[in-house]
Amino acid sequence: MTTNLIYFAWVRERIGRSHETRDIPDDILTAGDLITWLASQGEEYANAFSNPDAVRVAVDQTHADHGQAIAGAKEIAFFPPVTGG
Amino acid sequence: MTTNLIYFAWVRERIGRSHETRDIPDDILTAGDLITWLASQGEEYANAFSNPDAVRVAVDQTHADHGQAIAGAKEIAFFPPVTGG
Amino acid sequence: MAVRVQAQDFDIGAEIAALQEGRTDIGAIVTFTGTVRGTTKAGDITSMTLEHYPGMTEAELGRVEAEAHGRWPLQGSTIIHRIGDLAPGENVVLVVTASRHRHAAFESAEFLMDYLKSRAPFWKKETGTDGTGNWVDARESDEDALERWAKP
Amino acid sequence: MAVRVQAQDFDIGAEIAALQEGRTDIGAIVTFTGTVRGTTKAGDITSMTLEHYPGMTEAELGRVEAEAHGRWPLQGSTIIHRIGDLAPGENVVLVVTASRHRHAAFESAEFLMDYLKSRAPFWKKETGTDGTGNWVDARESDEDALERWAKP
Repeated sequence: MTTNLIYFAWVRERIGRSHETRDIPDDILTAGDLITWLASQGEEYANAFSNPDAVRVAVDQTHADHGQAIAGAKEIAFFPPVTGG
Repeated sequence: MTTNLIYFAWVRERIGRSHETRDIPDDILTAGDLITWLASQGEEYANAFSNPDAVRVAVDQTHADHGQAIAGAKEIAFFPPVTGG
Repeated sequence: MAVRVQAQDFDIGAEIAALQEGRTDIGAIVTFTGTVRGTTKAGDITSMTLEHYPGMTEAELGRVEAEAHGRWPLQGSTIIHRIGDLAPGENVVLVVTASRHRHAAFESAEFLMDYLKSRAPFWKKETGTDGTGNWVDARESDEDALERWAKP
Repeated sequence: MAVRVQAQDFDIGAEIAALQEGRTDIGAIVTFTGTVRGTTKAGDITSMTLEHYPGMTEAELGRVEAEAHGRWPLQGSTIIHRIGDLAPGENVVLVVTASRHRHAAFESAEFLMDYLKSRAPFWKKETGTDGTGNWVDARESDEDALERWAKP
């Protein structure tokens, strides 16, 4: 599955890019699986995802739990807990 | 005791004046006594004070219960429940 | 802290700016603006007349404001209440509170309005479209609103 | 209902006037303004940078606003959030709610802020007086603030 991945705040800074398009293996079923897989994609990813619980996920611009299925997603974003307002 | 009496809103309209100075008999001890006594001072007063519970009192510009002593008061005001804001 | 009773309108943006001027320790500002509704329980109205008790009004608003500053860590507050004849849509009352964090600003503004509604000596008279005047009745819900501020 | 994400400042008085224009059925208007504090947990700062998720931000704010209109009888609401670099004292966020009565206006404004703080995808980075950047941590109290809005 080819999916757009987007990173914000310190997730973006640690990975060193704001977005990329990735071909995701078929056995990656949930957002949590995707975090685990991304953490294996190099030192900068390992650093960004060293504490998966600190990372929030949005699937197609909607907040998602780590357990949420990502099949068919066009855009998946990773970011710290929000701090606006 | 010579005291300034002040009336607001429909209390003022029913009595037909906004303020007056009255010599109050010595046996009038509380705000409630004063209301009862004023109600006997003519038709317009009887009309204004026909329902004493509907009338609020301030003694020297501070909210007061009907049971409050009025000895030494310089200014006593009578008005309906407030409706500002 | 500032309390004003006036016939003229107020400028909400200017009142906020006055509280903020020269300081960077405020994080949250809440304003409440009360306006004249054109249709009330009594029907359509053409104007609302605000009567007040000069002297006591300012004293009572000052007491309420001081009480709010005792309960919440406020960096500023402003209360403005208009008097005289007001048309539907016009401003009646403004409360502004400033604090470091939002909950103090929100709660103190609500507190000020709840107390103002039940304690400040103002009285509203509506004039209906048929020209008749009608003193607005106090609402029991305004008295009830005070209960949540009762100290344990 | 209106949601805007913008770099430029907002004019609170103008936003209120826009909600009121041409109508006399509003009785209560509440505004909340969030501003940059010059001193935070991390010490003195020289600027605050707001990053956001374009598209999702507007969608999320729109959802929150629609939820507020479902819960309270609102006659209007506006949410404006700034992005980019802001100096201490500058405005960050504005929420305006308009209703017939004050409790709906107060509660819905608090609701909008509580949800915005925990759901809208904005991130703050502080720059300290020594030039170091520091992403602001989410506050647990902001998540707790949502609990009172949970439906029974």
